[in-house]
Amino acid sequence: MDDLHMDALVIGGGIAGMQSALDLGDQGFQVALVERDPSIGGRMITLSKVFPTLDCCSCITTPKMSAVAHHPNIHLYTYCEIQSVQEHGAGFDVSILQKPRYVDISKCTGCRECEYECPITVPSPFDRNLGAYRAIRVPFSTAVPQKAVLDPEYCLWCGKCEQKCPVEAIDFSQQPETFTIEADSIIMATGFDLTPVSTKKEYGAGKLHNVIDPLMMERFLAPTGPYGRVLRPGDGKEPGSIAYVQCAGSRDETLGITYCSRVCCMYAIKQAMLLNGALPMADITIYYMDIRTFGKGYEQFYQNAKAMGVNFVRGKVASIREDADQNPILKVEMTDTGEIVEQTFDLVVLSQGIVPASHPTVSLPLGSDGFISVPAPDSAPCVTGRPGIFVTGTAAGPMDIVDSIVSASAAAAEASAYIRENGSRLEVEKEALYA
Amino acid sequence: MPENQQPRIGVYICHCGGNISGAVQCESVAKALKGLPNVTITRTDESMCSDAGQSLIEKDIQELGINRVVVGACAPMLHEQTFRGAVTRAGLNPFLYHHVGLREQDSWVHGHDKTAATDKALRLMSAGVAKARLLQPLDPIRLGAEKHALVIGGGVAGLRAALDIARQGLRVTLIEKSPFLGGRMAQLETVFPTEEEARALLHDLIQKVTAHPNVTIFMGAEVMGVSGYVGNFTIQVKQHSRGVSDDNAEALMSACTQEVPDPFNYGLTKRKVIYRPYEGCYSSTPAVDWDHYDGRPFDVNGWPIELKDEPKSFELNVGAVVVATGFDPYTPPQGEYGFGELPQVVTLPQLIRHLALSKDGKSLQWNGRAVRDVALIHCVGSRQVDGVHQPQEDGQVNNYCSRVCCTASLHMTADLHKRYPELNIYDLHQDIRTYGRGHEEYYRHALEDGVRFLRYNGEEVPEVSPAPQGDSHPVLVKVKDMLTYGEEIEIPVDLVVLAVGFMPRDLHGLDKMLKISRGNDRFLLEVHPKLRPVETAVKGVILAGSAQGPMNIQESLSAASAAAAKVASLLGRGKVELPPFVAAVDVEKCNGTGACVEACVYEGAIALQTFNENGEEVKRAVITPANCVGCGACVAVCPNNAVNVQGWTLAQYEAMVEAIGMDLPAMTEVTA
Amino acid sequence: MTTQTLSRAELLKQLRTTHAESVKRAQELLKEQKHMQQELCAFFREKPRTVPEAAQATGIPADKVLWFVAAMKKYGIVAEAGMCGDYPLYKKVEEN
Amino acid sequence: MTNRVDPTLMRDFKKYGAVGIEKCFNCGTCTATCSLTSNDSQFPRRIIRMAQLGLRDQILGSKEMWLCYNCGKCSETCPKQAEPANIMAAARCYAITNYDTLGIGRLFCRVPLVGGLIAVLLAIFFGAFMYTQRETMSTESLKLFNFIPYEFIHTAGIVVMILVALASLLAIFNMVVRMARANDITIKTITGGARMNWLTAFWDAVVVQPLGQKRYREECDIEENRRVWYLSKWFIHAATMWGFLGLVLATALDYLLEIVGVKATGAAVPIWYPPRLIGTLGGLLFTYGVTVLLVKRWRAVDKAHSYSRPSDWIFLALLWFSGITGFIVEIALYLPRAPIWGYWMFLFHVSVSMTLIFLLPFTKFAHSLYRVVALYFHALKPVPVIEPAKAGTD
Repeated sequence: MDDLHMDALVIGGGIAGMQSALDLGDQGFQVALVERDPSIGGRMITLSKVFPTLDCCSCITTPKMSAVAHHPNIHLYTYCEIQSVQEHGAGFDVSILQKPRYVDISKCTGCRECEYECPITVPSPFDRNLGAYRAIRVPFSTAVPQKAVLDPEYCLWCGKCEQKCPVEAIDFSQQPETFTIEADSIIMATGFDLTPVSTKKEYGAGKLHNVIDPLMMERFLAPTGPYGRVLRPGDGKEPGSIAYVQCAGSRDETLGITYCSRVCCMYAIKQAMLLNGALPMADITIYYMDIRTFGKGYEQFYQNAKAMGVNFVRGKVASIREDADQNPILKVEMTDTGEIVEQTFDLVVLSQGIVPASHPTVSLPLGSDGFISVPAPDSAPCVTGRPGIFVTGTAAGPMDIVDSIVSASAAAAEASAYIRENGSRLEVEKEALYA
Repeated sequence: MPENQQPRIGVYICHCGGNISGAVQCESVAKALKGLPNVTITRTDESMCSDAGQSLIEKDIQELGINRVVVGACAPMLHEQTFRGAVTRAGLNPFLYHHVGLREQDSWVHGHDKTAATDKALRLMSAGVAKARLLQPLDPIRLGAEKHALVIGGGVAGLRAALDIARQGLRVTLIEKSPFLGGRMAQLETVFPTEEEARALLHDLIQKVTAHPNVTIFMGAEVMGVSGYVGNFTIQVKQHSRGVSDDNAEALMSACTQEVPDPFNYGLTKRKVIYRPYEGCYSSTPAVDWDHYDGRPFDVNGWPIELKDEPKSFELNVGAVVVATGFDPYTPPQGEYGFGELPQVVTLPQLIRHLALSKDGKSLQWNGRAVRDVALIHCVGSRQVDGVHQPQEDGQVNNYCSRVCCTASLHMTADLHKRYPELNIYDLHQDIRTYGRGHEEYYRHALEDGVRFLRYNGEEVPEVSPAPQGDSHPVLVKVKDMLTYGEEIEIPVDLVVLAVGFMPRDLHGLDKMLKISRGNDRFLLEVHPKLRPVETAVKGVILAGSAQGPMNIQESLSAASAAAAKVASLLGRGKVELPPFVAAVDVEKCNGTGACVEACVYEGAIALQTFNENGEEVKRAVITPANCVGCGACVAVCPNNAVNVQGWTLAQYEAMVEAIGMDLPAMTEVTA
Repeated sequence: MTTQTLSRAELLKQLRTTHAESVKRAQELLKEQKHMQQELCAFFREKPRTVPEAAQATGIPADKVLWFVAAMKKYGIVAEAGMCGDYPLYKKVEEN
Repeated sequence: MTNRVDPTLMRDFKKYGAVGIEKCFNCGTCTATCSLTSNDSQFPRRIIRMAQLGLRDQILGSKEMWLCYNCGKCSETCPKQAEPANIMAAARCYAITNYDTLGIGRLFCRVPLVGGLIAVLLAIFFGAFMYTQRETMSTESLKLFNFIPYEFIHTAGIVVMILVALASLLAIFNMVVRMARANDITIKTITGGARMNWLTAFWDAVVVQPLGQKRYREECDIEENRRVWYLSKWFIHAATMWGFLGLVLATALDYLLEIVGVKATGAAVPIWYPPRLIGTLGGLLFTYGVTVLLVKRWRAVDKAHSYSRPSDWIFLALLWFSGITGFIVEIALYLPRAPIWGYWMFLFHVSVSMTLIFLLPFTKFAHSLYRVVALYFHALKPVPVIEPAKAGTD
């Protein structure tokens, strides 16, 4: 194992966590990056293309993932859960659980022979469960580390993978292991989940076949997606008409989520533009209350989408039901005219918002919105209520990728200053950082 | 060294997640390239820049003895460095790598014609291969870096950047053009979403900055010239005199009678030409407004005292520059929504100052009248539409969203409601964009405070006109309200507030001096919003805050801290590496014509030096790599072809041109 | 370490016992998948067919068919073979 | 028509109990959720919007608020929890106040204490007035009309009816004028315009909707309407209304039989005797309906009943007392021995019922008038001119 004293420990290997780790590593600090999933990349690696530049998402994410993996100062711990965080002097003792992969990653080459051999097909959360992989698999094609992992929930323990593995990397004897990292500072980059719609019965409570969440659409639009093209999940039809329901889970007191999720307008517009390319004949309608394209270049992006023929209708969708062919039917008041319409679509995307991801056991004061509290946003936007612990990205409230990346660098700046001012390293060592 | 062996070229074509493969038949191109001389292997991949893709290249270098690598992918600006890194990891010289921009140069522009796109890809790639054959190992230029950064701008972003750089153990010099620190934030009263006093936060920050031993501050100073490169910039600074000292300031101030409109209050009040913008400002010593001072002496106890600006000029050597020059609020042209014509029309920043100045009073007073009804119009100077709004000087309209005004407006209505509960407020917007954490709460409060929201269509903006004689109010606002089914609504008001947007600032040549560019919106441009969001295309020049685009205080702070992190990574080790793509002279061919020296526009990049050659004094061109930018002006004028830009030699160009023009046998097969 | 002393077979057996519940679930799932694969492969071998056609012929709900077809496509068991109206056609990939 | 904003109306509206009106951000969920709204008559958002901007004439000229049956679905789904159903109820209150030019309606909606007091005083007045005419209280059997002569009650009732009719006509006239103005209907458009479906509209406005509760029954797609019929929302309302009409009909029949000399008022009849049967059934339905309504309001069972303004309580109380006292009298009548309290209860019953009727145009009761008028306007459409089919269509 590595030297288990770190200058900083970053929790979460999404884009924000990776950027914070890279910025700290580039300055010469020793950083541990702890990720719950078997691969880093977070939500961003599952996206298709990103607004407003329409760069393919992996073009931005994979090089950062690679940089993290190869960085001499970054120590990567994937498939690990934080167990506890205890103050220890000026720093913290962080207890971490390494979940068993049942694969020896020092041997695994990521050849995927085991995956091809495994008899059981299971839903892949990377594809929002609409795609499939096997009980033992490399999580996705650009995963870092590019190593197999076995899912004990679905494993038959038949041992076929072990026989097939050319490098004898399968290790059924692995057990969960706990280890401790001493860190001078912690950066929380724990990310987000989608706002749940299971309680929104007007929108079918997640039970309608052709009503999907936006991350599913990201997968359909990605070239590596489950179908390799855009099809609706109910019956595999190529949709000819697609609707976006904005604020499906944000700004809605009936769901208890009153805030704006900040990203939904832009991702809906982006997906509409990408759909326009993928399905040139499709009609795309976005139902909204306010279009919030506030960032740099975003308003022009919105205007371009309008010019491309994406239909924008003001009105919050009141209800969605489905007809006998499982086509979703929306009911909405078009508030510009007052007209009440019922419109049938092939596919409906609920523009669900952002709620905080379930947190590891780091006890931190939370805001009334459930995200980690930032007591002084207008003087220290990355500083939490607990000294030495910083927050970045969507762990501190809804944020798009651009803002997350800037905030990640800012958190790195805060953390590095904190390490210099309070860290346990000797003065000499601190100077040596820059030697 | 494998570089000296026969070239063994590895060619890789990236699908770029469909961006390239959507238009280019990557596999066919790869197949066709396989037949070219020296090409050992060709491969395609979904995403070459991913870890798996990079590993593929590394493996080929190690296992197949590849010693030249060509990747066809996105623009070199994005991932050339990524692949150089991969090549280095495999033990190869990073400059034995060539990057072909198949996305920007081909698939994105020829998406409609797949055959032609494939043909072009093949030509571009074979040109890359032709160049790769002639690649030679190069060494980056390694230079010492000043562990000292310059921050330009003393607003909240500049202050924060300076503090954070200083906290990383680097020296910082902060220069501010005005004689006082604080920038736009000092003009605010409270800030959203915490409702803290803006100045209390600001002064806390100023206190930390001024107290930090690593920080030096020059107020009343501006940049006059920039030379050098990352790690070693030389900055010429001119600092104006303050004009007064703590000893004589009070006497001079009371003797001063000349008054000018106070820009701190957006012209709502007047101030003397010896001034402090507000009580408690930093520095507390007043300063003379040299731009407006008429030069007449002051009468102090019977003695005439004449003040003179005696600017000091000096040079700073810094390793990096942070540009935190901020923004200007948009000033509506005469007549836009009655601005400048009707006395009842003000901008939001003006109203903020007005409220700050009129602390007491039961009712809001404006223009000598109690205000009962207020209309607030959003998107003034933002989200403008061609043909509807008056263009700026460059002929463009401000088609961007200014991001801050929605919440700032509703922050204002909350304040107005709190102070004057009887006030009727009408909010005319296109979309309410309270996007940030805690911002939607302002919208909720505004609704609950009884603010009436009306929604106009960007192409049919509200009309502000004087009310007809005998009307109850002086001004009439008419709007086609989309929330009332497009009916025209008439609002009689006493005051119209224009929520003006952010304007990019005229930097008086600073951007030119630093060679940084502006985007379509005229704000300073970053390299890439996600890969390098606070860096400019000029290495070592970094952006912080609203010089880059509209931002609120919180976002400016984040951007400033991010800038500090970049400066720390750049200068922390005290050395920088520059790319080796600079001119190199072949002394064998040079006969000292000096044409190259004449053609060079970069100071100290090329010079003639006298050598003793076989007892004969000869002049030969000599390059100072650190000052050369590799523009190639010298290459073009040299009669002997004695100069070349390393990594982009004439021979390489010729090989590329030839390859592009050639019809490969495989080409017809591929594109048929 | 105790595990080292166990033979490979013993280790797997032990794992099957400790995970008895999930193994049972997985076995049922596998059975269902085998059945599904058999039926769908047979159907797609005849000629290229769409997902709704397969659903109708096999009585498996269309969304489930689509999910499994996507999986089979990923592992090279079926492949797309053009479109029929708005629906892609799938055919069985014949092994050599 | 210019629409000039009036900032006072929203504040005014809040006094009628529109608690959430300022919260509304006009997303349109309420309107799209409502199963009764249509493109010819949009609500609740239209009403809310008019109130927010202070477009008084448009509100008072709107028929939409009367098409709402207060099912509460809009309030349940409102993303801002602005209580649109309640705002609609407030709008009706506001309209009742404004259509009544006598200013009495205003008291019930705006100064409920005074309103309530008026109701009580009026009941006392009627009671005292009739008590002055009292005769004997027979103890062997309950001879109500020997206690207070029915002629006197009839005459008093008729006077009350005439007064009520006059006040109602005046209010309806007000409403019609405003509605005509807001909808651009003039004498000319009526006489010179397209032929209108006067009779069908009348049928729809009087019989199909109010009596048949067609839309409430069939279109209000709410949870409660899917319950067993006797608990469904529409049935409770219908029971109250049918019960009330039954009671009125029974009284009228009784009077008619007296006039034509078939049966003297007060003469004992068996239970199956038509007027009595109608009266008993009506009373049962009525008491059931009103009691359930009271319980719902008391428990605030759903969004539609979570906000009760005093005028709701005054109206329900008047209904309930008149219903329940009638029943008690009925019971007293069939007790083996005539109880003395039966007479007092009878007096109470007559006074409360008279108060209820007398206050019809001023209390929430007025909705029964305005809804019919609004429904009429809503149903009124030009009769399509059927042109003889041309040969060979394109």
